[in-house]
Amino acid sequence: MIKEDRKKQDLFWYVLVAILILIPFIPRVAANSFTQHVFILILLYASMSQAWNIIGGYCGQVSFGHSVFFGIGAYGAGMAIVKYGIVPWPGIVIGSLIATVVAVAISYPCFKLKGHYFAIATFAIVEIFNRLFMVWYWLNGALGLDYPMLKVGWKNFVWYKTKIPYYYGALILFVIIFGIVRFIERNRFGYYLKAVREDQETAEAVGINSAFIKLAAMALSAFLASFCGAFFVQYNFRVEPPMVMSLHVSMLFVLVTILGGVGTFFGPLLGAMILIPLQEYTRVYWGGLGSGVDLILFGFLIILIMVRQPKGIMGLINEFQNYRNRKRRRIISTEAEIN
Amino acid sequence: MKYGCFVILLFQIIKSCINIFFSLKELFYLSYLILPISTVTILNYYLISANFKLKTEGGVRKYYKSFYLSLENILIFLRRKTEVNFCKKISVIVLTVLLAVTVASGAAFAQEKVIKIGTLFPLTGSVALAGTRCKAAVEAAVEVINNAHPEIQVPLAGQEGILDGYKIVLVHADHQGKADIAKAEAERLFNQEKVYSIIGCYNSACTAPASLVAEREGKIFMCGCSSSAALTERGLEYFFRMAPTDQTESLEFCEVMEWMNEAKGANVQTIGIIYENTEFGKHAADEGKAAAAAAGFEVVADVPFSPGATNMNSEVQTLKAKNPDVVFGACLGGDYTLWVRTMKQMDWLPKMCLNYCTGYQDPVITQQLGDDANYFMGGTGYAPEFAELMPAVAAVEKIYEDMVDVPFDSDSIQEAVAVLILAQAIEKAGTLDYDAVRDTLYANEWDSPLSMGGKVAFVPGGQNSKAMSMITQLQGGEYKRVYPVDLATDEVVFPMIPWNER
Amino acid sequence: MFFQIAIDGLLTGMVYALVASGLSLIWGVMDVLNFAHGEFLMLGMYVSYWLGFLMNLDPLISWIASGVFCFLLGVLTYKLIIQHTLSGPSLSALLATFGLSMMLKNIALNRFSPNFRILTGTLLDGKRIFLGNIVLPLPQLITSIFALVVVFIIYYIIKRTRLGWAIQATAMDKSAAELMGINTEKIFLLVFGLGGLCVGIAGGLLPSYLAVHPEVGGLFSLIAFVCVAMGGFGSIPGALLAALLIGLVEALSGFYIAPVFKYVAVFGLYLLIVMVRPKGLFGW
Amino acid sequence: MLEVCEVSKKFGSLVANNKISFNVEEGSIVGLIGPNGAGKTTLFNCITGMYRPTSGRVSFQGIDITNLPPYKVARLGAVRTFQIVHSLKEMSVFDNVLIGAYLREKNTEKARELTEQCIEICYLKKLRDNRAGDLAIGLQKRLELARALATNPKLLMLDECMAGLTSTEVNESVNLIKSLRDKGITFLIVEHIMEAVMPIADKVVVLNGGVKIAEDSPEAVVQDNRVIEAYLGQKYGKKCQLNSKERGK
Repeated sequence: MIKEDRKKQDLFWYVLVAILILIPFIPRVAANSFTQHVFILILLYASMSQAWNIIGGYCGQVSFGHSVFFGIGAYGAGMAIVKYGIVPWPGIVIGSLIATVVAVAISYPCFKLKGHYFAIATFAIVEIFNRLFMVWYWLNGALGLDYPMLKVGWKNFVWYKTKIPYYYGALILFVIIFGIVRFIERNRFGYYLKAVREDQETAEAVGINSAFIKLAAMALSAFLASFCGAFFVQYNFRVEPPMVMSLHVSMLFVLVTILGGVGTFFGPLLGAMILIPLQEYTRVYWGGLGSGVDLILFGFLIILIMVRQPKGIMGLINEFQNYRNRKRRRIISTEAEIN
Repeated sequence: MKYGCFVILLFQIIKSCINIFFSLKELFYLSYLILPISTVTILNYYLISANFKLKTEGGVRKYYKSFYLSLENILIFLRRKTEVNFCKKISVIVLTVLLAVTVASGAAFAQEKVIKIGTLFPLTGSVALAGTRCKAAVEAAVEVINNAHPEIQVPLAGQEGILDGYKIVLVHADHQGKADIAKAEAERLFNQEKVYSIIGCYNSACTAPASLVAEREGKIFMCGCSSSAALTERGLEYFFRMAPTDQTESLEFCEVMEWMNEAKGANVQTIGIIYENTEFGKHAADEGKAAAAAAGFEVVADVPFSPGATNMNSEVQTLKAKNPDVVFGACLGGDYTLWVRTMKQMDWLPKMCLNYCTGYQDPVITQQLGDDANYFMGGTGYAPEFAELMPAVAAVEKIYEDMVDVPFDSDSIQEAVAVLILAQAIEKAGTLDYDAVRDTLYANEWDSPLSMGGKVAFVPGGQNSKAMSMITQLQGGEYKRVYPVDLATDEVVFPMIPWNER
Repeated sequence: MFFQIAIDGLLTGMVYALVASGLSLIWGVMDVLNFAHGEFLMLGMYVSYWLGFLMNLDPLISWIASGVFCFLLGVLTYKLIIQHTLSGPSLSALLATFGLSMMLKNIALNRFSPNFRILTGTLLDGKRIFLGNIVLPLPQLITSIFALVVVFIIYYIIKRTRLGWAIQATAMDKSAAELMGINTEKIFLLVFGLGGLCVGIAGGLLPSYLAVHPEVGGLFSLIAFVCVAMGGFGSIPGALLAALLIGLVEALSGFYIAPVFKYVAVFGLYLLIVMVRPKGLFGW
Repeated sequence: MLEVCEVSKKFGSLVANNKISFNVEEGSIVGLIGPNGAGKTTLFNCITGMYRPTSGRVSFQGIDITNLPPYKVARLGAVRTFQIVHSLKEMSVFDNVLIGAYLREKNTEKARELTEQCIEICYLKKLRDNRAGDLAIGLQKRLELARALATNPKLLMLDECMAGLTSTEVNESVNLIKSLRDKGITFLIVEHIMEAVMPIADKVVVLNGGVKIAEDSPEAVVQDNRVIEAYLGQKYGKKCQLNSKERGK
């Protein structure tokens, strides 16, 4: 039965990816660069939130520090292009390795902390990094790194007139990160993550090295997050601390995941699908009025969703499935009665 | 009496609720139309978001038909179902999604003989104040251009519109002070809203990526008051900036110091710089340091602080300890008042205090700080006290004041200049062709009664070479011109009067 | 010089303490991160500002109004939002309060415009006390005294009254408290109200020396979070001590290291303390 | 198999365990009993590495495990359950057991097979897809047992796994333990309920006030005066004596 379920899920997954690949061929999307922009952001934030989900959702360590890794990845790409004038790829790789090392270094002591203490500690770490990067002269400090005009193409990962390659870039990122998480989820590591989230003592009692598992999850999560950061900066041609390394950025990832459903595979995608268009379109249609009507509405809708369905959208879907199952069971039982 | 305040407060709250509701009224009408359509097409969620063509009647009817069908289904579903609670929950989610869809599918109106111009300012976030003022300034300028105002002594004011009846329509956008949003909004304005040009972005950090978008599109980007000198050093072809840069201001500050030393025997030698640690503040401070080094002054204190500070005790203490003769300040809004008040608490003042284009020029600063605001100095592009120098401003200012209740300040007036110059260039070029307009912009020297000096001309890179600002000093709540000497009206008060003698 | 700076730091710390104690209360009892705390502060400041501006009430009086206002705000927040999110994972309350903070901030922006406003001509405006070389600014001093008094009253309520015991019981074990006949719903409501009250009083007093604008709450709430975590969740004396420490470190590091690094020092200190005592200074 | 050698644990000035020593032979069932606060669970935690003993030595199959962290102890094959149930609430019963199975089987498919077996053994088959947090307390205890079992342990340490169960459930558990012992698993059982331990235990260690007061076969322990006074109370002791006499007849 589980195998059948899995097959169904896999099929759904393949269909989803196929649809995503085909989306730019829909004329209306292809003609509208803002729609493309929204799509790219959805994929990017879904990927990023999924990366966060590894540690925050599956492993249950609510970290608000992921913008640090996001930012380091972004700075990796930015430094390679702006300071050294080379292609971004080595910068991305170095950036993500540094991000992983930083993640391990800062989370090793922090994992001693539980619950909210851990969350606040990661808050503090983001603020510290933000302020240090603001005055770090080598990284241009508060001035930020501005991209010069570059040759377009995959070599530089820069395009000016079109967004389709960015879309596919984001899609690759999305498929890789979601693929990794799917693989993890179904294997030993994923189960161990969940065990550590649910009860650390039990996990230890059945032979799980919970400290190692948490560190590994954090490292993986940071590694993937930094790639998203690099993509973000390649997309925006500019990197500065408030843009990539602030509490607001961290919050966004957490928000997307919570909204979709923490610790679920499709949660980040669903969350991004709701939150990003909401954010973008509210801004587009009411942002111009000034006076923050868009953000009032945005905030209100977030509250509304949370009040109505605290478990996120996946909670809603589960409820629906339960309802269907119950109905099915009812049908089966009535059939049995008849027979 | 004291209970009355509660009533007023309550009234305010209710009023605000109603206001918000009415600003959304349009949306509600729209959603009545599109909600049913979206219900059916929810699977095509993203297709709808891309400007679908519902304008043909047939399309609407088709959608309505399918809506009724689906409504029936829903009713049947509801009747069968016992779990209303679940329905409620799902309805909320669906509604939110629909809202997004609805918003996405709103159609823009089309009109003949219109030039769309986008504005891109920080309307929310920490510098929202400046952003809303800049937006209002642009609106005021457009009002002057679009309608006949023979009483206003500004080019294009007398006639209606430009190019024989073209009117300017503004499309406003908000970048919230974030560079990534600025870039996305600039792209949207050009590609979706099809604006002719963008005016913006106040924050230099946002102007940089947004103007790159314009450059790639080959469209004109008019920048009013972003002060980072680096913007015009990038060699962009379609980028124009009206305001003087930090660099100009810094050089002017040093000039003032030299003049004081020579003419007044002030003997000021050391400089302290206090600035918010953001793109803007850092730029200003860097230019300040460079100018000071060139002029042979010594920078003894370099004090960056985080904007939105809760207190500035240690910053002011640091300044006090180093005790520089002159302080260069780059603090915005609330930080500026906090800074001044903290200095008062600490009972310390430099001999002279020069401010960049910042909180110092905010027209409400004298209301907020009262006497404490006096004797500070700064570079000023415009202040109401300049009326005799710039007689044409008053009439435009009236339009502007109706919108935001304050007179122009040096920043916002530059945005108005940007629109006016662009309109003049289009008028003169006689075409909307970008290259022609750009060439015209570069080729001529423009009359601009709203700029100090009355002229605007561009050098390659887009900087307005005629941009200038004056050094003023707040005396008795008014901006008194003190430098350059030939335009000065008042003597500079030196050194600043200590707190306890005021 | 050193004493002057230290005293400035302590005075700032007192205000942090007042803001943090409300947060600590909510946190300790309900295990909810109230992201909108800074916005409560901001609205409290606006109430006080408008009373001062329109009715010429001094902040020394109008703190009562802003306290009551924020109390009601807290109660409403609980009733309309928090109550419903408690059934979900603990993060959903966080998300809801984040939405609330965004909403409140922008409602303020919408209604009051982004102007920064400051009260002039209040009773305490610009008054100072000189103790030898040391200058004590009166507005800050009075605010700090208020802060101390309020924190002690709250502490007293929690430690010495029946209501306080009920709150403590609810904090330790909700279901057990229910079995003991405590109406935990009511306690939660009250605690949220009290949290609002604390921050409202702080907000009422601050406009006498700090400019009010819609973004003013941001850094305060961040520091309040750190105070609370440093002191140990739910511990009012812990929050007080942590806030004083933070004020001190902020001022000293700002002067002796560099002003840009003052928050780095504050957050670094927090990390250090938490590494040594993972449950904060006074953690349960 | 397990040697506990002079283990002491102090919390500040409170001595929870004082120089306790005993051995667990391979293939036997050892009961660890004592009144409330006798230090049973503390000793248990010292053995499994949750606490570090203040002094003394614990070795398992000749390997010193005194200072090993719990997960390493578990990997050696000494697996414990908890007095207060620690099931992984949000996960299904199957997944709970699967976590245990992964200790020995890295391969998911094989681990699943092992899981199915363990579930079957512990009579949890019907509940395999239920959320663990929704189960009744007795079932959760059995689930803990199943999870520990899935790790393929050599020594299974059960901490009050029968407290709070109904008598039928206790019987089921007792039968389960017996059948597992026959498969070669050694047991160390901390227990309150005499009925459960006495009939199955090969040896009983009695603690009181942190000190070991007796170590012998159940029959002998029941007749030990110190034990009777400290723990069982006179009445029960007599009853037991009577019982054994009856059995003797």
